[in-house]
Amino acid sequence: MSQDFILETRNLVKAFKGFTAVDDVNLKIERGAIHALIGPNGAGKTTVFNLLTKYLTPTDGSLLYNGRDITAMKPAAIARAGIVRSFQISAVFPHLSVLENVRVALQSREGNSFHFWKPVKVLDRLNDRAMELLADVGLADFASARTLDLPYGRKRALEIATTLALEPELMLLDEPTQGMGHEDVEVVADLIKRVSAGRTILMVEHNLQVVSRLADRITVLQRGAVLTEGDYATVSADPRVREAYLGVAADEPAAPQSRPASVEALAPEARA
Amino acid sequence: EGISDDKVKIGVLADMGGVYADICGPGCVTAVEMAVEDFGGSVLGKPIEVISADDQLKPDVGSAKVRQWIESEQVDTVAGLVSSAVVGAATKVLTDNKKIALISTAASNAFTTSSCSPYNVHWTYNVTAVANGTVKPMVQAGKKKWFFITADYAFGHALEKVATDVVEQNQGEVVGAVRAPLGTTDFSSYVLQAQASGADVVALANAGADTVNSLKTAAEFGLTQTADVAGLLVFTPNAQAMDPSTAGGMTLTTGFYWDYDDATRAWSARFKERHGAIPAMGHAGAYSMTMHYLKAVEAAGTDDSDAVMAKMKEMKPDDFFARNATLRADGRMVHDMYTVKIKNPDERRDGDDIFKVVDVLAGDQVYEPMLPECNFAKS
Amino acid sequence: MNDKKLYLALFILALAAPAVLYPVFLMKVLCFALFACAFNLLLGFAGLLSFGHAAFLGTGGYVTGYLMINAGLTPELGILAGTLAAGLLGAVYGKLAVRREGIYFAMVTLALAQLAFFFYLQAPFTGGEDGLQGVPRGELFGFIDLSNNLAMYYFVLAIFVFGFWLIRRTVHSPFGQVLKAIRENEPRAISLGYNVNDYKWLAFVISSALAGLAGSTKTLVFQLASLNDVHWHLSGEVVLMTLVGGMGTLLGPLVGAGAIVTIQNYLSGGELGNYIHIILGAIFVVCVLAFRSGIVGQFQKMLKQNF
Amino acid sequence: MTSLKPHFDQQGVATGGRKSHREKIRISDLHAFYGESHILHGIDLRVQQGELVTLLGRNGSGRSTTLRAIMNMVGRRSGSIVVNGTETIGLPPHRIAHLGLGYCPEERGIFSSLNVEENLLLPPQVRSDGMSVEELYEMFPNLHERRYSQGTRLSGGEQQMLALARILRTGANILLLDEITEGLAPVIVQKLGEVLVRLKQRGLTILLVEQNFRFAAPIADRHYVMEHGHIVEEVAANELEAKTELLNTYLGV
Amino acid sequence: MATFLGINLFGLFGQLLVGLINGSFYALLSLGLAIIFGLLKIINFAQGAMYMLGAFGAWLALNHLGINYWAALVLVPLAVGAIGILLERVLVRPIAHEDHLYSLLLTFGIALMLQGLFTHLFGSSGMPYAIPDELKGGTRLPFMYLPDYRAWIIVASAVVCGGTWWMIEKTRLGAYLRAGTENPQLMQAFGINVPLMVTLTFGFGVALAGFAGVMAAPVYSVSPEMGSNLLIVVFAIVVIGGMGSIGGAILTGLGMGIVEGLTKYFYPEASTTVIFLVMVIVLLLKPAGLFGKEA
Ligand SMILES: Nc1ncnc2c1ncn2[C@@H]1O[C@H](COP(=O)(O)OP(=O)(O)OP(=O)(O)O)[C@@H](O)[C@H]1O
Ligand SMILES: Nc1ncnc2c1ncn2[C@@H]1O[C@H](COP(=O)(O)OP(=O)(O)OP(=O)(O)O)[C@@H](O)[C@H]1O
Ligand SMILES: CC(C)C[C@H](N)C(=O)O
Ligand SMILES: [Mg+2]
Ligand SMILES: [Mg+2]
Repeated sequence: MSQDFILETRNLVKAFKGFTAVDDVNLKIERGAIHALIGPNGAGKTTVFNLLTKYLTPTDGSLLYNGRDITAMKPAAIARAGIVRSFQISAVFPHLSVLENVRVALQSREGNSFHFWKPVKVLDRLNDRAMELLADVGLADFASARTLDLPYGRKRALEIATTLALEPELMLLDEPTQGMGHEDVEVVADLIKRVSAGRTILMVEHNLQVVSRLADRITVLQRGAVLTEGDYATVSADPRVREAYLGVAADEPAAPQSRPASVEALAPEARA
Repeated sequence: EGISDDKVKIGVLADMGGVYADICGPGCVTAVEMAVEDFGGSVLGKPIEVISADDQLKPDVGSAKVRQWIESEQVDTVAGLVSSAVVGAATKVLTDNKKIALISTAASNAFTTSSCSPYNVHWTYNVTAVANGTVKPMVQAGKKKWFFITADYAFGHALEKVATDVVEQNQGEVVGAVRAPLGTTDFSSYVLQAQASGADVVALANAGADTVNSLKTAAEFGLTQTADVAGLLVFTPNAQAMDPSTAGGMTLTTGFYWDYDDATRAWSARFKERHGAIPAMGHAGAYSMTMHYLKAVEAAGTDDSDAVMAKMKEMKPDDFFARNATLRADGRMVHDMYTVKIKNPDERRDGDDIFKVVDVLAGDQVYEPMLPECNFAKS
Repeated sequence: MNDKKLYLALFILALAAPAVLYPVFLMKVLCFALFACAFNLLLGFAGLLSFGHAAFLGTGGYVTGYLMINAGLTPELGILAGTLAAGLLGAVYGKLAVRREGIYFAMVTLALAQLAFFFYLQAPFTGGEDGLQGVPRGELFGFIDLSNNLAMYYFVLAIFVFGFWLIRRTVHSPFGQVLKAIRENEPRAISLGYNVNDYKWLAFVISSALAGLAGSTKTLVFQLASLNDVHWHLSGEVVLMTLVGGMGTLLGPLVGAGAIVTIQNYLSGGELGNYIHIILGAIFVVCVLAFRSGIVGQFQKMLKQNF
Repeated sequence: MTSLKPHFDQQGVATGGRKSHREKIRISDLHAFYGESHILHGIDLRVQQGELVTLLGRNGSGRSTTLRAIMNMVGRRSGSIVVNGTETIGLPPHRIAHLGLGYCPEERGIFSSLNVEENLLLPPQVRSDGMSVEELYEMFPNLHERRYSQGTRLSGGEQQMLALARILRTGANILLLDEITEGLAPVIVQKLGEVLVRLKQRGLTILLVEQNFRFAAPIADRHYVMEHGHIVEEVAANELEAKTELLNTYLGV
Repeated sequence: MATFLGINLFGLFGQLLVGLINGSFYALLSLGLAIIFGLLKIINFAQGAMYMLGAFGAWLALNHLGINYWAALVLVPLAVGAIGILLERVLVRPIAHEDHLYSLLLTFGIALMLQGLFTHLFGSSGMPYAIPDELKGGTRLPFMYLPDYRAWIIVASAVVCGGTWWMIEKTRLGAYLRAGTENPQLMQAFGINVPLMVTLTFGFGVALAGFAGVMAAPVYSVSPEMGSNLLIVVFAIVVIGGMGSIGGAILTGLGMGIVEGLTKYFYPEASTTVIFLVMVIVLLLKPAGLFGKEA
């Protein structure tokens, strides 16, 4: 027992009416790592995610966070305990300003959130911290903009800033780059790398480039069960993974491209 | 002394658009206006003005309106007054301000008993009169077992109570009662319960559409064949809404019927011309009591409420509506009531020909005697 | 601040108003305005449509009325008791209702309010559909006679100002900030660690207590508590007031209540009463088709466009 | 790379004997608005029968809006859009579909009140030669397995498959596809590429909005690059190499 | 007489049957409401007024046009449906994309206007409408006398409700309707004339209320108020059944008729309230209603 696991699932099962989406999954997330969850469509990644964040209740099995059983905790309590998720599509408060978005998150640790008799000014002392966080994600210049008007990539960045405000120990990111242009993908990937310092990240991602660049460890799910686990090289070399997910014949080498610089690199990603 | 504010102003508070609008709504306004015109439009040289308002059958709306009339619009008296709940609240305000309430349509007997006031005048009928008029002869004729389908609110409860007393005083028996919420659309459940009770008479202690609907259902389920159904309070518009073939033959008590004699016919014809429908008893009552009020103002030489009230009680009401009438010290106007039978379809000339008057009941036989504490002449 | 000036102007107007307008009418407007403002705290600022708010207005009214008649309380204590009772009922109802969302929330509140209606209809102390009649206005703090309409008016005005201030403060408080966040994106608020139901519940309690305050005051003004105060029609009417005025604006409910009460007052007089349903119905239709953001909302839009 | 390259030249080969127009879509000076905001500023583009043309551009550049404008699903539009020889600017959306258009929206639009199979069978057939349900199930076995499941209970990727499969059944011969590879596993993306090539060979016309340039590049005949609601560049497949720099600046590829 | 635990069983059967009859009306009305809400997301508060129009339509047809009950049963719902179509096109359509709250207020306003208009034209006391000769009389069952007309109500309502359910849940047209509610724009892009479908559906939902009105005319009095009292109860039924669930609306309608019937027997004062009690309980236990799909 040398390794320090922040999160463990034990024999996790989720069955929907006559269909087992997650089948006896044992995950161990190492503290401080970036851990990616990949797998074919319908493998059960989102479901595992939802189980971890309590948006779904497990049919069977248990969840351990820092050695503590959290299987029965409520979503908001999980968040306060340090597990925070981001959403697939821009989860921001559209009609609050960018600064206010972050402040709402900071406020949840303040303990004055039920104080309806106090003026809102008491929140101003959170502004400095909020600005710091915005600066971290490159949004300092947009602090007073209405969030609705931000471009997509910036919304993602804001969401990450908001999540960071909670100082999570464990961040859960569900397809953080989905639907983004290449530029934004780069920006967000960099951002994730940056904020991973000092915390643990679990993410679901289809963009292999991002996965290969960021993930320390990868778990491949298939049909609700763990197919294999390891670092990128190990996993991508596994013929079963290549057949079920990557979609290349087992004898061809599979490797993620480094930054595409030429038309050669514009080939389908699964090709060498 | 003299006329306050140089005019006599009458407010008509009635149900302008609700379930009792046909019984005393715009028609009551028409009746009061007719009285004012017939009186000549002015009294003691000062103009008479009529204003009206919709109480929406809500006590708070009605009493607020009355308060406003008195406090900021110089109203001298309020006529109409339909639903007992509204009237209860309105008469409180009127009494506090020493203004006269001319109650034409409300049914409760409370205004001249438990909550009597020197400023209340209750004109047309009350629950006691209709219960006595209808129930007593039936019990005496041997219909001993009674079942009540009662509207579940104060008016229904009051009607049921006085009727129950009448039944019991005459050695009858009440075998059951069921309280149906106001505005019940389906009475079949209650009719079945009435049927199961084995009663001789099923009495409808309700009013308006409730009466129409409960009777209809009673007929449909064959109750009318096995027992007598008695509508305790039926106004002419409601009787017109009943299927003549089932309602025909039913006996009830009323304070007025338009087709009673030439005097009633003459007035009713004028009313129908203006209002579009034959008058219900509240309409005629409203006319009659407004007339009486104005005569009293003229005789008293002032519109001061106490003086007018004294004159009203002193003078004997007498017109096409008020027959053999006295206005008692408690404010109860006691007059001849009529036992009528609803006509069968083949007896009817037209849609307005609905009742046949079978008996005239002397007022003092059907109204309750005056309570000593309500005898304001003494105190 | 511009806002402050506007409020001050309105306050001065309110102080002077009884010189021109019938005080009881003004008091009615203020009571309904407070009711609508309380309702709007939920609808406009927490995104919760309660379709049973009359239950709280009525509870405040009945409790105050009953205690004033039977326990001889002074008006301020009577009102306090009514407000607390409504707040308490709000705490219970709110606990149940906030577990549901959207139209289901509205239906739960409606259904709970119907149960309250049934209670007040059947309970022996309420006087059934006669209502609690003859509630004394009493003497404020034991020495100000409230049977004087003017004295009563300024008392009601003070209550309204307090209620309005509390709502405004709540909206612009740390708590209000969280409410706003919840309304904007509830799942996100949960993921930030907020027990959103607790926040909705507190908003519900504040709103129902203030609705109760409005009801208590109204009972004192009219010296009557009646079933209409707990009827679902009134719950619907307050939605109308709020929409006509402009939901989600602080002043909207005040304006809306003023407009509706005036219209009703006007229509209830005389010949028009005959058409009251037709005219009210037409107002609904026109409002919905042409002025969805309400009078105040429309006004704000115009200001924005022209300046 | 050659294995996936089309087997005909850039002009394509007209297939089928139908007397339809070679030019399937012709858009000129198209402006589109959402409420007050003016999104498209005078788009001109055309697509020939059997061609696969992509719209490239950054997030928010107006690619999806162009497709939606063709379907008359934007707030307001002006200019001219001729589909199969018919001017559609004045037509309601349901009439446009019957000109043989199949639209696969960005947000997938799976119906939660219908199960997977009902979703699949939902769009009315606009032509008779669509793919059969069996063919589609073979192509997307996940859908077959989950066919009685509520539509929106599918995983993100499965919903994407369903959205595409759904319009392939209708027999539409002009496909407007918006980000169909989004959220799909590489193995499926690869398969989709093959499918599109097959469709092209059947003579279908495809207008594709794609973020995944590496997916689009080898199968497309031409590319339009959009920015801020304008078309700023047109690149033929054989010019790709020469214009890499340019694409880099526009797309940040 | 058979008794059980002191309860008169025969009486109880009678109440159950009567409850079922009432439930048939509830089923018809809630079905119309559920179609309009479930498929179009419009909360039609004018549904009660349409029911009233149906009853008045039958009365007017008989008294002014000489159209008998049977013809009215077909013609009046068509006419009411046509009025519904007009309302949808002229008033409801412009706000179709706004919050549901607005359609609720709009239709509430329409209901008020219609009710006011009919009170103004015909008074508030109601009009008599006789049971058609063919259905006069009744059958003596062991436990009660069942009027033929009441039996007819059960049959007619079952046929209409069942047919409607089948059409929506089991046919292609139904699938279009359900999908059209969720994403009308996309349905239109698939080539379906959604606006027309919406209009016709609204018309159909409203026509159901008109049908119920004609059915009701001979047993309840034809009066301007008849719909407004019923409306929130019917609305509650739709919610209990699960909004959007067509079968749920029908079954709950019948069920609530029975629950109400039993309440009338044991505690009549509560008969108008019991449905709300049921609603509170159901919503707290099953958030989406008895037959609703959880989100
Ligand atoms: N609520 C549900 N009811 C029934 N089946 C469900 C439900 N949610 C998910 N499923 C099924 O469970 C399986 C796993 O779904 P999940 O969303 O976890 O997949 P995923 O790995 O995230 O896939 P993708 O990469 O496509 O997003 C799928 O086949 C899906 O259809
Ligand atoms: N419904 C809408 N109302 C108002 N503006 C909209 C709407 N939909 C899109 N827009 C705006 O139109 C512009 C173009 O959007 P569009 O969806 O066409 O972009 P896109 O190129 O497809 O990008 P994406 O990668 O985000 O799909 C964006 O600025 C967007 O904010
Ligand atoms: C028949 C009605 C006019 C009686 C009225 N409801 C009352 O309470 O007196
Ligand atoms: Mg997923
Ligand atoms: Mg005077």
